[in-house]
Amino acid sequence: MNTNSHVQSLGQPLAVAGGIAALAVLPFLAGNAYLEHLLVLWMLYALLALSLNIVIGYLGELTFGHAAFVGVGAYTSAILSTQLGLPPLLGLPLAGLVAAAFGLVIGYAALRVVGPQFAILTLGFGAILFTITNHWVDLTRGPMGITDIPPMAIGPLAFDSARPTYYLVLALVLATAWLCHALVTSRTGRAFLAVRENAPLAASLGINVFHTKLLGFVAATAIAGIGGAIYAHYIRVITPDIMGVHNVAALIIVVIIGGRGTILGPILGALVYIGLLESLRVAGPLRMVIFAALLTGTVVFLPGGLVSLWQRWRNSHRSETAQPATPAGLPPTGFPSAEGGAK
Amino acid sequence: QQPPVRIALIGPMSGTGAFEGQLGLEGAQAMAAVINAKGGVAGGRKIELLTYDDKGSPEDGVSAAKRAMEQDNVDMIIGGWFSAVALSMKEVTRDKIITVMTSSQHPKVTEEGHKYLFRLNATSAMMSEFYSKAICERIKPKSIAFMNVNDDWGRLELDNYTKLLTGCGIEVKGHEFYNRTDTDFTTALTKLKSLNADAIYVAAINTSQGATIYRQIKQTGYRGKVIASAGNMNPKLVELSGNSLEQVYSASPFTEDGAAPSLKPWLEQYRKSYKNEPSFIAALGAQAVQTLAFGIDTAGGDPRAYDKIAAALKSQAVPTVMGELRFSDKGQASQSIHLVQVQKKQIVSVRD
Amino acid sequence: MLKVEGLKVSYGHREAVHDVSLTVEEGELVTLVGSNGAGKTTTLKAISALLRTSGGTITFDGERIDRLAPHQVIERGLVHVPEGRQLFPDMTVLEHLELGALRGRPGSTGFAERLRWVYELFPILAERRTQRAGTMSGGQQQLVAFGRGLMANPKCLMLDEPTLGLAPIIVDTLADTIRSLHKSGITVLLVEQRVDLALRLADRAYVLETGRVVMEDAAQTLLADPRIKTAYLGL
Amino acid sequence: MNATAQEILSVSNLTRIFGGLTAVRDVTMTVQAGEVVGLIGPNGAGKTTLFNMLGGSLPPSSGSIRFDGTDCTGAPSHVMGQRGVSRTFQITSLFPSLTALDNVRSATYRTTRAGWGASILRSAAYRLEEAELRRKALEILSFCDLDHRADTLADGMSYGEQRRLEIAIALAAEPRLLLLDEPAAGMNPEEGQRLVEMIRRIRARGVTVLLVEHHMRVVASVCDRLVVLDHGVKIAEGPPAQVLNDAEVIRVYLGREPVDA
Amino acid sequence: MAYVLIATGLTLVFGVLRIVNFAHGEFYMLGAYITYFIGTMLGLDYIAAAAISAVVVAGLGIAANRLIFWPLRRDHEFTILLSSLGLALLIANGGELLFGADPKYVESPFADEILDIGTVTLTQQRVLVFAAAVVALIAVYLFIRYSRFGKMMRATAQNPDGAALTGINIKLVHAYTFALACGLAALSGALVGPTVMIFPTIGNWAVLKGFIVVIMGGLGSVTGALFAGLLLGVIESLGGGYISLGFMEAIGYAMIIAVLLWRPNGLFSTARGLR
Ligand SMILES: Nc1ncnc2c1ncn2[C@@H]1O[C@H](COP(=O)(O)OP(=O)(O)OP(=O)(O)O)[C@@H](O)[C@H]1O
Ligand SMILES: Nc1ncnc2c1ncn2[C@@H]1O[C@H](COP(=O)(O)OP(=O)(O)OP(=O)(O)O)[C@@H](O)[C@H]1O
Ligand SMILES: [Mg+2]
Ligand SMILES: [Mg+2]
Repeated sequence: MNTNSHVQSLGQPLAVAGGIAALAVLPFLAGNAYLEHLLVLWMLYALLALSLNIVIGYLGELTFGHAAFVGVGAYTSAILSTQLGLPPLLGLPLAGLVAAAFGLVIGYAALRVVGPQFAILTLGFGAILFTITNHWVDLTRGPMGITDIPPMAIGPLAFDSARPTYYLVLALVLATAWLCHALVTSRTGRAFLAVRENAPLAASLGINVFHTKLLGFVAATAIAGIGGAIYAHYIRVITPDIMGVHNVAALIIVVIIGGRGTILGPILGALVYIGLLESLRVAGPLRMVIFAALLTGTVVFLPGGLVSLWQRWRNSHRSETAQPATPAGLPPTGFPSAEGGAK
Repeated sequence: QQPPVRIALIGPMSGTGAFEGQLGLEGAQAMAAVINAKGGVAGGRKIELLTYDDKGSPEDGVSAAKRAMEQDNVDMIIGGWFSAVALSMKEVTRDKIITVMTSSQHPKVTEEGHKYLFRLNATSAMMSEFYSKAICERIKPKSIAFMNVNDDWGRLELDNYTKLLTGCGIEVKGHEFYNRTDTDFTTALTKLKSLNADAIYVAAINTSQGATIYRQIKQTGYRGKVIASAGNMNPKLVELSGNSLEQVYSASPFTEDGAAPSLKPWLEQYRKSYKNEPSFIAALGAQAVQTLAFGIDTAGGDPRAYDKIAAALKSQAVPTVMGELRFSDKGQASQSIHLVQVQKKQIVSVRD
Repeated sequence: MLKVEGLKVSYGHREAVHDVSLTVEEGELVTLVGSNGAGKTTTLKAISALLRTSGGTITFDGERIDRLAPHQVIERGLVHVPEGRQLFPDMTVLEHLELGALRGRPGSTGFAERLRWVYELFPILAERRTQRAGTMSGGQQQLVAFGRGLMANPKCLMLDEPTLGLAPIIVDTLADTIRSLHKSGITVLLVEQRVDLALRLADRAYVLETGRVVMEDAAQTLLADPRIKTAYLGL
Repeated sequence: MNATAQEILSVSNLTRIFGGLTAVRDVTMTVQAGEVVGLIGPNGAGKTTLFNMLGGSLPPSSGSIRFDGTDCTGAPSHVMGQRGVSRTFQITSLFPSLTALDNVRSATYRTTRAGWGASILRSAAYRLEEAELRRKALEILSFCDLDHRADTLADGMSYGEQRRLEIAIALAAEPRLLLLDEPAAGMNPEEGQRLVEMIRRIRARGVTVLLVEHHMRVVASVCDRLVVLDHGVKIAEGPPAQVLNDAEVIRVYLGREPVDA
Repeated sequence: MAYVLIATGLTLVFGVLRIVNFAHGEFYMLGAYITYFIGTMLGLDYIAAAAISAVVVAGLGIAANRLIFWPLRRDHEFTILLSSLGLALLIANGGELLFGADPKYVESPFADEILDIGTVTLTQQRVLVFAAAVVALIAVYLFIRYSRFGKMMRATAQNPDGAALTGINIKLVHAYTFALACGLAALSGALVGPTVMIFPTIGNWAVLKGFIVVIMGGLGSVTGALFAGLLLGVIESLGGGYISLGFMEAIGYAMIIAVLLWRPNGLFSTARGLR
C-alpha cells in the first residue's frame, strides 16, 4: 500500500545507527578542546530543544517558560552540591524531579488557557521564578550567581572536561530521542497530536485534553531540569540570566529553525544555532546582525525548518501518485509507522 | 618582520553591557596603538588585539575563552567585565594562560589567587574605604539614603557604606534596590525622596541606568545632595544627565589630569581615534594592555613565559596611565583613588 | 461573459484541476456537477482568484482576470459565495451585509434597498441582525453568507453549494431566489450537490470528474441521461 | 419499538439558554440500543445545541441526561467520549495536518491500552496492539471508502471526503452511541444513498445512531424513528412515514410534501 | 502608560494579522532613535521630530510586512513568530551597529518641567505621554469600531479568505495595519524617550510589557489594552510605594496570572479576533 514505509523500515535503522556512530567518533575528529566544547554545547542545546519540542512540536503549545525550568534544574543541582555537598550525580535526577514539580504546579495553573494566553502565562511564571531567583539571595546568591560548582562525576569518572561531558550529554540526547520516538508511536503520543490538531475533537474521542497536556508539559520540564543541571556542572557558574528571555528565545529558535514536531529537527537546529553563532565570531561586530539576517531569511524561505529540506527533496524524488500533497510549512510528523520500525 | 603578540580581549560587545564593553575595547586599542607606534614589545613585536563578544553571559565567556586559547592560539587574555563572566572564565583559563581581568569587582575573582590571574579594578572594600572618608569629611551630609543596583556589588556597597558612614555619625534613612534591567525608577525615587534624607547615594554601573536615575532624582523634585558611587563617573554619564549631575561627587582611580607619563600619549591617541571621551573604563582597558606589555618586557620578551611574567608582575610596580600599579600575591592590583566632582559638565579632580 | 479555458490548478505538487474549459453566457444559469473531490470548489476558487492558476486562462467580460487579486475580481461584478460560509465569527449579521455591499457603497440608496430585499427574503437575518455570526446555527450562517453575496450587487454570481445545511423549507426559498435572480438577468454559475435541483434550475450543465470536464449539455438533457441518473441522482 | 430493548440514552426536560435565547427547551426523549433515530427541524431549531449537550461540550442549563444507565448531566466531553459517545461536528472537524490513516489511529484512544511506557520498552503487547491497530484503521478507512486516501493529509481532501473521514474517526473510537450532525451535507443523492448503506452497516456493528440531517431521503430511508424540534421544542415524534406527513412538520420544516418518503 | 500605545499596536497586529510580533518593541526603539536623530541632526523641534518619526517608522513597518510577514501569512503561527524574533534581533543588532551602543537622550522641552499636582510631582512630559496615549487610543478604537476601513480590518482579522471574497483588499489591510501599529509604537518611543535613556535594546523590555497589557486586556481588544494599561500603570506606581522595586516587574506578571486564571481570555474578551 505504502511502498515507502518498506524502504524506511530497512533504511531508517541503518541511518540511525550510522548517525549514532558518527556522533560517537566526533570528539576524536574535533582536534582541540574548543571544538569539543562546542560539541558539548550542541548536545546540551539539542537536549533542551528536544524537551521543548515535546510542548511546541507535539502539543502545539508555545511556552516561554522553558528556560525557567532549565534554571530550576541548574539551581537545584548547584545548590545541592555547593551547599549540601551532595554528589552531582545525585543532583541530576533531583534536578529533574524538582523541575517537574514546578512544571506540575505551573502547568496545572497555566494549561487552563491555550495559544498566546498560555505562552504569556508561562512567560509570567518564568519571570516570577527569575525574580525569586534574583532576590532570594540567601538561597541562590541572587544576581551574583552560584560559583565554584563542582563538575559532574560518576564514581572515579569526572566529567570535568569537554570530552567526557560530551558522551554524557550524548547519551541523554539519545535517550530523549528514543523517548520522543516512543511517544509519537504510542497511544499517548497520538493523543498529544490529536490535542495539538483539534482539542474539541480529541476530547470527544475520550482524550482528557488537560491531563494530556499536563503530562507533556511535566515531561518536558523534567528533561529541561536535567539539562540545566548538566549545564551548571559543566559551565560551573550560573546566574539568574539562565532563566532570561535570551535563553527562551534561543531554545525556540533552535526548535523551529530545525523543524518542530520532529526528532531530527531540534538536533539539527541546535547544530546550526551553535555552529553559526560560533563561526560568525569572525564577523566581529556584524556577528549578531548576520545571524539575525540569516535566521529571518531561513524562516522566510524555509518555513518548515531545516527538516523540510529533506521533505522537499523526498517529494521531488517520489512518484506523483504515491505522494500526498504536503503543504509547505507544516512538516508532517515524519515518523515511520511503529510496526515498520519494530520489525 | 616578527610575529605579533596576540592578545584576546573578551567583553560584552552586544546586549546591555555593550557600551561599557566598547569603552574598554577602545581604551585597550588606543594603548596598543601607542605601544606599537613606539616599536611594540619584546624588541619589535607588535601587539595584536583580537576581540570576542561574551554578550555578558558566562556561557559565551567560556566559549570565547576556549576559542581564543584553543582555536586562535592567542598568547594572553584580557577579559572579565561582568563578574559572572569573569568567574566562569577564570576556571577555563586557570593555570593555562596569563589573564588580566578588568572591571569586575567581585571579591572571589582573586580570592584564591590563581597562578596567572590578575585583576585591575579596586575591590569595593578599597574604594569604599577611601570614599567614605571623603563623604564624612568633605561632603558631610547629616543623613543619607541609598539607591543601589541589585547585584553583589550594589549590596556590598550598601553594607560597606552603611557601616562606614554610620561610623562617622551620618544617619542612614533607607535604601532601594533596582534591577539591572529596569528603565524607569520614578516610584522608587519618589519613595526615597519622601525619606527626606540630606543626600541620596546612587550605586549604578550601567551608564544609561545611572543617567536616568540622576535625571529622575531631579524630576521628582528632590533638592538635596546627590552622591555617585565610586568608579562610575564618566563623561558620557555627565552628557546624558543634563544638569542633574552638577556638583555631584564621585571617586575614581582615573582623572585626566593625572601625572603618569603614559597618560598623555594615550589620551591623544584615544581622542584621535574615538568620539567618546576618555573614561575610567577605557583607562582600565589601557591599563590591561600596559600590564601585559610590561610583563612581557620585564620577563625577557617571551609572551608565553607565563611563570616569569607572573613573577615579574607580582614583584615590580607596573607603570600605567593611572599611575603605578602593585599586584598582591593573589594578583589583585591596588589603585590609587581620587575624589572627583562634576563642575560645569566636566569631571574634575578635587584635591586638598 | 465568463470563459474558462484549459484551467489547471495545483495544491503544492498535486494538480487538482487538470483541464477545465467552460463558458457562461450573459444571463445564463450554468451548473457544475461532479462527485466529491472532482474539483468544483477548486475551479470556483481559481476563478475568484483565491487560488493561483497554474495554466489556462480565465476571462470575464472580455478581460483576463486570472492574474488579479480577489478584490479586483469582485470589483468587476463577479461575486463568489464560497463553500464553508467563510464568515467573520465576531461580527454581527448587519456588519456582514454592510461588508458585502463594499462594491455598492453602504449608505447609498441602493444599499438600503438591497438590505430590505435580503431581509425580506430571509426574515431570520432581520430578526438576528445584531447577533454575532459565530453563534448562529449552521443553516443560519449559510443564509448570512448568501445574503452577503447578494449585497454585492453582482453581475455574475458563483454559488458553491448554497443549500448546504438548509432545511427543506429554506431550500425552496433559496431555489426561488436563484430562479428570480436568473430571471432578473444576473448570470449564475452554480455548484450544487442536490444535482436534481441544480439541473432543474439550470440552462446548461457541465459534469466534472477528477479535475476534467467529461460532459456538457443542456440541463434538461442531462437530467434525463441514464449515466447522470445512476452516478449522481442515486436512482 | 421492542419493549424489552434496552434504553441507552434518556434525556429529560433538557434546556439550554443563551443569553435571552432558549435554544433548547424542555426536551424529553429516549433512544433504545440499536436504534437509528433522526433528529430534524428547521435551521436554528436547537439540534446542534442538543448534540453539544449530549456530547458533553456544552453544559445544559437544566434537565438531565442519562447514558447507559448512568447520569451524565454536565459530564465533560472526554468523559462522554470515554463512556462511548462519539460524534461528528456540523462544521467539519478533523486533525488537519495528519494523514487520513493517522486521523483514524489517533481516534482509537478509548480502546487501546499500550501507552508511552510500553512503547519505550517496545513490549510484546505494544507490538501486537500496534499491528492490530493499523489493520483496524485501514479496515475503517475502507469501510468509509477512503482506503485510497490513507496517506493524504486531511487538510488536502475535498469537502465530501472530509465528511466521510469524520465518520471514520468517530467509528474508530468504537462508540456505543454515535451522534452524526448532518453527515450528508455536501453529498450528492447518489453519495447520500451510499451513506445510508454505511449507516445501516454501522448499526449492524451494534452502534446506536442519532442523526441530524436535512436530506429527507436519507432520513426517511435509514431512521427507525424521528424526533422533530422547532424553536427548541419537541413538536413531533414517531416513525418517519408518520412524522413526515404531520401537518405541523410540513408547515414549519418541509414546506411541501416530502420528496419520496 | 506608554505601554498602552505599544500594546495597542501589538493588539492590532495580532488581532488583524494573527502575528505575535516580537519585533514590535524594535519599532518603538526606532521611533525613539529617529526622533533623536531628527532633533539633533536636523535641529527640528521635538513635536515635529516625533511626528516625522512616526511616519517614517510606519513606512518601515510596511516594508517589514511586505518582505517578511506578507509572504508568510499562510504559514504556521510558530513560523511567523520565529520570523518576528529574527526581525527583532536584526533590528536591535543593526541598530547597535548603526546608532552605536552608547545610550542617548531624546531632548524634549517638557522633560524637566515639573508640575506639582497635590502631593504628586510629575513632569510635563509624563502628562503628555498620558494624554497622547489616551487620545490615540480613543481614536484607534473609534476607527476600528465604526469606520469602513475598521470593519474591513476586523473582517480580515476573523477570516482572511472570507474577507478577500467580500471584496476587501487584504494586502492593503495588512499594510495599513502594520503602518498604524508601527506608527503607534514609534510615537510611544518618541514620547517615552525623554523620560528615560535610549539604547538599541530597549525594545526588548517594551515588547514584554506590551504583551502583558495585551493579554491582560484580552487579545485583539483595543479597549482592553487601554484599561489593562491604566490598571498596570496605577498598580505599579502604587505598589512601588509598598513593595521593593526589585519585585515590581513580577507584579505585572502576577497580575496577568491572576487575571487569566480568573478570565482566561482577558478582561475584555469573549472570543478570538479583533474587536
Ligand atoms: N487545500 C488543499 N490542499 C491539497 N489538496 C486539496 C486542497 N483542497 C482540495 N484539494 C484536493 O483537490 C481535489 C479537488 O477538491 P475540491 O474541493 O475542488 O472538490 P469538490 O469538487 O469541490 O468536492 P466536494 O463536492 O467534496 O466539495 C480533491 O482531490 C482534494 O483532495
Ligand atoms: N453560543 C451561542 N450564543 C447565542 N446563540 C446561540 C449560540 N449557539 C447557538 N445559538 C442559537 O441557538 C439556536 C439553535 O442553534 P443550533 O445550532 O442548535 O441550531 P440547529 O438546529 O443545529 O440549526 P441548523 O439546522 O441550522 O444547524 C439558534 O437560533 C442559534 O442562533
Ligand atoms: Mg466543494
Ligand atoms: Mg446544526
